[in-house]
Amino acid sequence: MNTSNRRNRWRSGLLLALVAVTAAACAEDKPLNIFEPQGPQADRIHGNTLFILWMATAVFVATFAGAGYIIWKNRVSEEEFNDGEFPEQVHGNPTLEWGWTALPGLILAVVAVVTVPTIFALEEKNDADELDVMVIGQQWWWEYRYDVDGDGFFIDGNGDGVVDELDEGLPLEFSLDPDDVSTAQEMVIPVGQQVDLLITSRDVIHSYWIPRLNGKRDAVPGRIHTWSLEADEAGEYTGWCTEYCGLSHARMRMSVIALPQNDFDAWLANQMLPAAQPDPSDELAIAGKELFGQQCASCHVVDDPDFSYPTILRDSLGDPVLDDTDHEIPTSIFVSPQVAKAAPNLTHFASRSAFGGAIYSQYAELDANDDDLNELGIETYTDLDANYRWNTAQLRRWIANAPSQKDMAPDDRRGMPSFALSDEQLDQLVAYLATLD
Amino acid sequence: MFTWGAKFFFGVSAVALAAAIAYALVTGGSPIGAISIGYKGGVGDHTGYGILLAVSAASMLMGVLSVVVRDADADDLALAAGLDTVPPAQPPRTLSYWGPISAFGIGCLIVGLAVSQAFFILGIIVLVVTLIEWTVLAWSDRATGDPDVNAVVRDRVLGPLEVPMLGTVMFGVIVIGLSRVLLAVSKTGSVVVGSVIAIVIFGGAIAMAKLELSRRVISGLLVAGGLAVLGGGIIGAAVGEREIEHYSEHGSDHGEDGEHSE
Amino acid sequence: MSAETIAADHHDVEDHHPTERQYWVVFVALAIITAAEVAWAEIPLTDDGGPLLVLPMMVMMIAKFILVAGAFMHLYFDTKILNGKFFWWIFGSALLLAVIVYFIVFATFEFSIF
Amino acid sequence: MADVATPAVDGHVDAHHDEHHEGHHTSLGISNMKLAMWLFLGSEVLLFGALISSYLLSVARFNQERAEGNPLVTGPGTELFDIPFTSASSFILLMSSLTMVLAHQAIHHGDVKNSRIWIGATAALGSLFLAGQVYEFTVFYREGLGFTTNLFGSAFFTLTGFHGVHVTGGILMLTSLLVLSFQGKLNKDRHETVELVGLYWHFVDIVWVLIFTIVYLVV
Amino acid sequence: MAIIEEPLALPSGDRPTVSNPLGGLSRPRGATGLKDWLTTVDHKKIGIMYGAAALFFFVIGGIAALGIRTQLAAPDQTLLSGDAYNRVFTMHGTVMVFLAVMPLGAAFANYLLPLQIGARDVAFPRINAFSFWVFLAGGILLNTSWFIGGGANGGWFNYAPNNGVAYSPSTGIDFWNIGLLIAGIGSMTGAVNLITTVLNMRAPGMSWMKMPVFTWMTLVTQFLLLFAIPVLTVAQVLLLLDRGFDANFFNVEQGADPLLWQHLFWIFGHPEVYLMILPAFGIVSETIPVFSRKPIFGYPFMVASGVGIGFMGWGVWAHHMFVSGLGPLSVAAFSAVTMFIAVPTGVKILNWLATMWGGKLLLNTAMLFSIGLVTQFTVGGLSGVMHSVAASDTQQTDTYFIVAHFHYVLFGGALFGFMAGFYFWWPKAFGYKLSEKWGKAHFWTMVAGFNLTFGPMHILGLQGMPRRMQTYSEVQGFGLWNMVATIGSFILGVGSLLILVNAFVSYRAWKRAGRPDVGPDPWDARGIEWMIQSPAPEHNFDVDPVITELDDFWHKKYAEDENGKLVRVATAEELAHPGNGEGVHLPAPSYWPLVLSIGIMIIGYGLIFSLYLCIPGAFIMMTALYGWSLEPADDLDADDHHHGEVEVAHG
Ligand code: HEA
Ligand code: HEA
Ligand code: HEC
Ligand code: CUA
Ligand SMILES: [Cu+2]
Repeated sequence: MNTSNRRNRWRSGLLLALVAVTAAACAEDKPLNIFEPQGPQADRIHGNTLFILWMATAVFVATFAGAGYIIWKNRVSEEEFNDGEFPEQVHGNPTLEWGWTALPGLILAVVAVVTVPTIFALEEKNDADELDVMVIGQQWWWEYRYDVDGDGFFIDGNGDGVVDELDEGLPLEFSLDPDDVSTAQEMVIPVGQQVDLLITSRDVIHSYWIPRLNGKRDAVPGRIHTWSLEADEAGEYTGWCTEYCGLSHARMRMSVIALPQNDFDAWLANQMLPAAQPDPSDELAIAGKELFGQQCASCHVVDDPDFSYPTILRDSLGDPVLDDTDHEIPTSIFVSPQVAKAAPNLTHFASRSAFGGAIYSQYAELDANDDDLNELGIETYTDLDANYRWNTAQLRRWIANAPSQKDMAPDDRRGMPSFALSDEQLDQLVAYLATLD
Repeated sequence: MFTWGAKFFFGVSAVALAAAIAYALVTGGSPIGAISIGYKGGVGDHTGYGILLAVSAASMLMGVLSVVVRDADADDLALAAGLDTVPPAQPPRTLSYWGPISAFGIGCLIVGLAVSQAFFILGIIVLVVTLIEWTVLAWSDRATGDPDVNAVVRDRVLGPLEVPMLGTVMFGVIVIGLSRVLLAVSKTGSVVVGSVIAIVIFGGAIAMAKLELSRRVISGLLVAGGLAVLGGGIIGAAVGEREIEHYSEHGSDHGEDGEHSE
Repeated sequence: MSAETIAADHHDVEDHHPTERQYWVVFVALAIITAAEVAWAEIPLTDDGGPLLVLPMMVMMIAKFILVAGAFMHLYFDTKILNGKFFWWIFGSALLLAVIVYFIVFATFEFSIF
Repeated sequence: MADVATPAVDGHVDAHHDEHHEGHHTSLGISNMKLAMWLFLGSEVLLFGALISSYLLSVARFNQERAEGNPLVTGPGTELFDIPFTSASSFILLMSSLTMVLAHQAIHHGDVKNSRIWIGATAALGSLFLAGQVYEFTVFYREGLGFTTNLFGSAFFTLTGFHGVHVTGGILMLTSLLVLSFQGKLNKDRHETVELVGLYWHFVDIVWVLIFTIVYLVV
Repeated sequence: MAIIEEPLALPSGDRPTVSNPLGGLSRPRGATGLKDWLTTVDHKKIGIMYGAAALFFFVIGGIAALGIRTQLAAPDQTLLSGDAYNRVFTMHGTVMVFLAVMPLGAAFANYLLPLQIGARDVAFPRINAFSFWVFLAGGILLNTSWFIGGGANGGWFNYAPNNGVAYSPSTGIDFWNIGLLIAGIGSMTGAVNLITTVLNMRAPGMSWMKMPVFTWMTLVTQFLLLFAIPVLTVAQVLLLLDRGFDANFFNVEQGADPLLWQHLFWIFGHPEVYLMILPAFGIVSETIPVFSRKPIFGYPFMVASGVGIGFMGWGVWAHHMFVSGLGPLSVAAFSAVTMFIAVPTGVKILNWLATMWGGKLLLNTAMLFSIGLVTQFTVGGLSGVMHSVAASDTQQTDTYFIVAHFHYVLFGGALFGFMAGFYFWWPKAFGYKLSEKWGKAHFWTMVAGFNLTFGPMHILGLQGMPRRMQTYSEVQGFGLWNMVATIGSFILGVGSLLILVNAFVSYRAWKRAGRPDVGPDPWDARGIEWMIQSPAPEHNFDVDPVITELDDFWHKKYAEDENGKLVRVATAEELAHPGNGEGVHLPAPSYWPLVLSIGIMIIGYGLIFSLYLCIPGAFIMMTALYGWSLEPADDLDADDHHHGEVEVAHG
């Protein structure tokens, strides 16, 4: 099948890229270290940081040396202190004092002059034809949307006949384009290209941070913030959500995978395909699909004609409609699974390397928190699949009882509930999920 | 130590609490709600429940007060005063009209049970007020042998309660009364009525200040004003609010249903 | 307090409040400005907001503010210079602070009342 | 609430104090109470500043959201305002400021009787203003604007409600003054007590000057 | 209670015989023991209660901190669940900031201000008591959430919309909100009170530029409070309305902008951090000159820089929002303004160093802690300047680099300063000195523990460790320094306890020795608070001191001889007031502040659990208010001799 060829192609590309990075950064063991920038934005910041760090160090050394000297030189014993002799009673020295008012002022003026351009530089947008990715935070995972059909991330949500800024201001469930590619946990970008992000959130404030590529930018519900990333080299770059976002804030992580352009294109092409169908001979997976349709498809979207997702909210003209039955829903939960609020889109679940807020690797024995795909000393993807593919045990634990794997509040509609599934059913579901690449 | 007064108050407090819980249950609250002051679960009719609770709390407070004060215990008083004896308490000089008032309160209560909740609540309020006033009065009448001192003592205990309560009631009556009038008349009418009342107050004040009116005239005017507010309020409430058109979303250009705003 | 501190002198220096007439004048001025405000807001010229509506309104509002604070709250008529000035200082700094701070907030929201 | 009541509370206390200790020595030559009142008002400036700002931002967002056609945003907005009525009630509050100064003027000149009249008039006008607010709230509610209806509802009722609570506090102080006066405790020597309540009252009036212009007329 | 307004005049003509028909309800007077503490209006006792409450809360916050550190000692620990961890760090931050450091500032302010300016008490003694009680009520309310609300879980700055019911359904946030609202009432009334006191009650001759630096810094602090608290109050009221009454202020679906909360919080929050540090700056400005035997270097600059910090502190709040999406223009502006706050702060640091320059330094505990502040704060200040560089801050914010910064300024700055203050003024308050031996042990364990705890956090931050993380994995490589920090925190915990040990040990030694008098001026100090007996008598100064100089007491003790050499002209004992309070009329104690606070606290619980509870709360509150207003500030019944004026000339 040609689709599977395409899939193979991007995956081998990923692997090649990973190997390359492994060679480049072998000694790294601090994946989030801010002193190892790997993109131009991070580089800029790095320069800025070093500059101020040295300044601060200089002031630190000077102050401490001065203080140490003064104390060492002037300290006296108790008897001496009380001997009735007094040091010269200096009340001040305005010249000196103006001096040390002005000097730090000058130093800081220099710092400001260096900093301000950097601040603006970080906000520069890419060229119109380059990739934009929409980043949506929610408790406690990240969704990424790729505008593959080139009509923008939004549709005419307010029904006024045009797609404009007004639609962008609407709550996401009314205006996100359901035809875009939606993926989760890891963002895939092309190498060497500035990717602009549109960052927002569906619930509380989160913050998107890939330390090696750029600083943070908050994901604030109701606002769309722009930010950008660029990776100099292919590879995996991990990050953490850095704005406290409630219960599982500590387990809301993410990564960026930078691929060479060709592989990226292949990856994207794959993502645009509908979900793969399980092989007719694979009974386990077929049973799993059925079960998925019953238990899981109410929250998780898998782009497969066998599952039907109601496109509520829209009448024949595409106008949003709130009828009597659904007008109570909007207050705090998702309205339409296509613009997923409830759960990650699983259409291409098996093509990702991490799940559950990127805290679990899909590969056995690997750690999703590390950029350890980079360190994997394996040559071919068959190797990877054969030796590491499917962290089945973890996935089973997750499906059986996600809240035991990660703090969640499914009762408050935040997170995935636990299910009473038999071992057999778990096998079926895992088998089905494995087909979704 | 625990005198009859204190016991009485604690009793009232307990009874009121029980009544509150019973009332809550009867009016459809849940047992937990009734016990936990509505923390979890409902309490049925809020107003009645709240009032009974307040009665309970108030009596509890009074009970504690009278324990601390050791009301009318001649020995304790002597001790406190450092005397061998205190003048014997004398029969109260003041005429107490709290008896009839409490009768009125009970009447309201009974009528209220049969007829309407408003009367019931009124009855309870009257009874609570009576309870507090009467007992403090009774206690203060025996506080010392000097009736004038006793009167002062009474005022000092009840002042902090009476002044704010009376103030609030008066103020509430005025504000609610006036607003009923404004609501009863038309939209333009409300502007006119409001302005007229303002000018009357303002002009009246000027008149009173500048024209050397006699005390009597002034109090007459004030009483008339008060009655006017009260009467206006009652009439206004009886007439009811004018028709006020409910906002509808028709003005905006999408046709969704705007009626369901909470 | 100790004997030396009891100088009950400040009563005679204090408070040369304005006359009743002056209060009335201020009141009438306030009335006129209020009327002018309402009028300005209601005329068709200012229907769609903008600086034409807002600026004059702000001027009139500030005028009222100053009149009430200055005359009724005795900030200007107080002959006791220190007194009035001092209170202006407290109140004014609070005001300045509030205005600046909240304007900056608006600025960061790219907010405009026009 | 404590904020509201303290000035009256200590206004009385301090006056009492003065009586027995003649002029307190103060470094600035101004009374502690007056200074404290001004400080309190300074703090209130920031309070109302924050409230008015929150209101403005909320209304701006509300209007924008309506313009966007957010179907979740329902209910009326600033078009509800009834300018003629609010003008009248603003004017009532202005009048009450005048009666307030006149009350102080009277007590300052030792005219106890007139001071009572003016204090009473101030309280009455204040009550009328509040009645107007109750009226306005009721009308808005009937028209479909509840506290929870939308952002505008929450912001509007909160801002004007806060102001209303301040007016209520002022009326309570004025009533306390009346009680004091009838007890014979409010005389020329204690004119400052009246002045303090007056300061508070005028401040509340000033806040309304701002609210009226900004909230009702401009935005 | 205290319903007696004047001596009862009996119409029957007799002198009032039954002095007290109101029994236990009459005004407290001359009370001792618990009742005394509950009803006192003495600024010194209130100051001590502030201090004790603050230390108590500090231990609570500290235990929470140890919980955090234990959880983070190694990767993948499970001592605290995610939920528990969130509550613990939130309560830690909140308790430390609002209930430990701020009240410590209030403690010193209360105790010292009247003494330093030569006043009898603060301007409104009962309001002062009320400020304390209402603060305590708020603190207790907040801390009961450990037991009945599970603890607040929104982080100490409690961002919207995570603080809404939809995302934080438990009552923890309500406790946070209402507890701090209530405590805020205390801060506000306290600020009005203390500012009035400083502005208006200075002793004759104490002009602006003769005020001690501590007084100045407290004045600035109180102004910051006065203007900052209402902003927080508004934010909290909006939150209260959102959570309790379904308002929409932070309801994003209705179009609300969550950044409104951030602005309101940080407009308060940044002045807040300065008002935590300025009292400590004031304290070391008092100690360093004493133990250097030199006057403070550049007094006018010290004062002006403090005032400057106070002003500039209002223009920088958005530096906490550099990554919130304000837009580059705002970020650049705030970044620049923030940097320049280093200028006035630097002036202070350098002036302290200049004070020590050429002096005679006695390195006793108070001085060591002061030097501790100067150095450790500088570290924190410099990392602060690094944050202010906004571009760089996008990598630092919400990492342990920030955690390191603020613990250096808060613990290394504010707390070290307060410790210096404890050692310095302890004899004035309690009549005996704290042991130097234990003191040095205290200081050194604290310095070691402190740097071991928070120093590594700089590294962790730069290695990318985000804050507010319940756990981390092996592979991130944070293990080593976290372990170091955890070990450090236990040393620091032991160190923090040593002050209590010291107080206890020193007290016992003093008692054994028969309570010897330390004398009015055990340090040969400079301020007029050393002119009265130790512990300070209830009425402070026998007569109002007359001030002629900055450091007036010092100048009364020492004068220059013809060669310009300092010689002693009088001993402290000669100058000291004998502590004779005969005829001094003091404000009488009162129940009402306490009752009022209890009423407010009940209303607070009512807002959290059930509005019905507000009814009795409001009832108690109203009663207290009117009881208060009917009660004169002075109890004339108790005052037999207030007409006799004292005529004691200066010794
Ligand atoms: C006592 C409290 C206190 C103090 C005094 C300070 C002082 C300063 N703070 Fe700090 N700060 C906090 C408490 C404090 N801070 C807290 C609690 C937080 C975190 C809140 C949270 O997120 O939970 C915080 C966070 C914080 C941030 C936000 C970081 C982020 O979250 O991204 C920033 C950013 O600019 C900052 C900056 C500064 C600066 C520039 C100073 C300056 O005032 C420092 C000035 C001092 C010096 C610079 C040292 C001495 C100077 C010299 C020796 C002169 C020469 C110096 C130079 C030429 C540089 N602080
Ligand atoms: C003035 C304020 C103050 C003070 C003094 C401290 C003191 C300490 N703080 Fe903290 N801290 C904050 C203010 C403060 N903190 C704030 C505002 C936050 C941010 C919260 C948020 O993000 O919302 C924070 C957050 C914070 C974190 C980050 C949590 C996170 O982001 O996940 C950590 C982690 O290590 C920490 C540690 C400590 C430690 C170890 C101490 C130690 O110094 C404590 C030492 C004291 C004691 C230990 C108590 C004394 C003794 C005993 C209790 C007896 C028992 C002890 C033994 C037997 C050893 N604090
Ligand atoms: C009530 C909604 C809901 C239901 C029903 C549900 N899930 Fe989930 N699921 C979620 C949410 C929310 C997440 C994201 C949790 C997180 O990472 O914080 C998730 C995550 C997952 C993930 C990890 C995806 C990723 O990319 O991180 C898998 C796999 C998954 N679910 C499988 C299933 C299966 C299989 C079922 C049915 C048995 C199921 N889910 C039913 C809500 C649901
Ligand atoms: Cu999402 Cu933290
Ligand atoms: Cu700050």
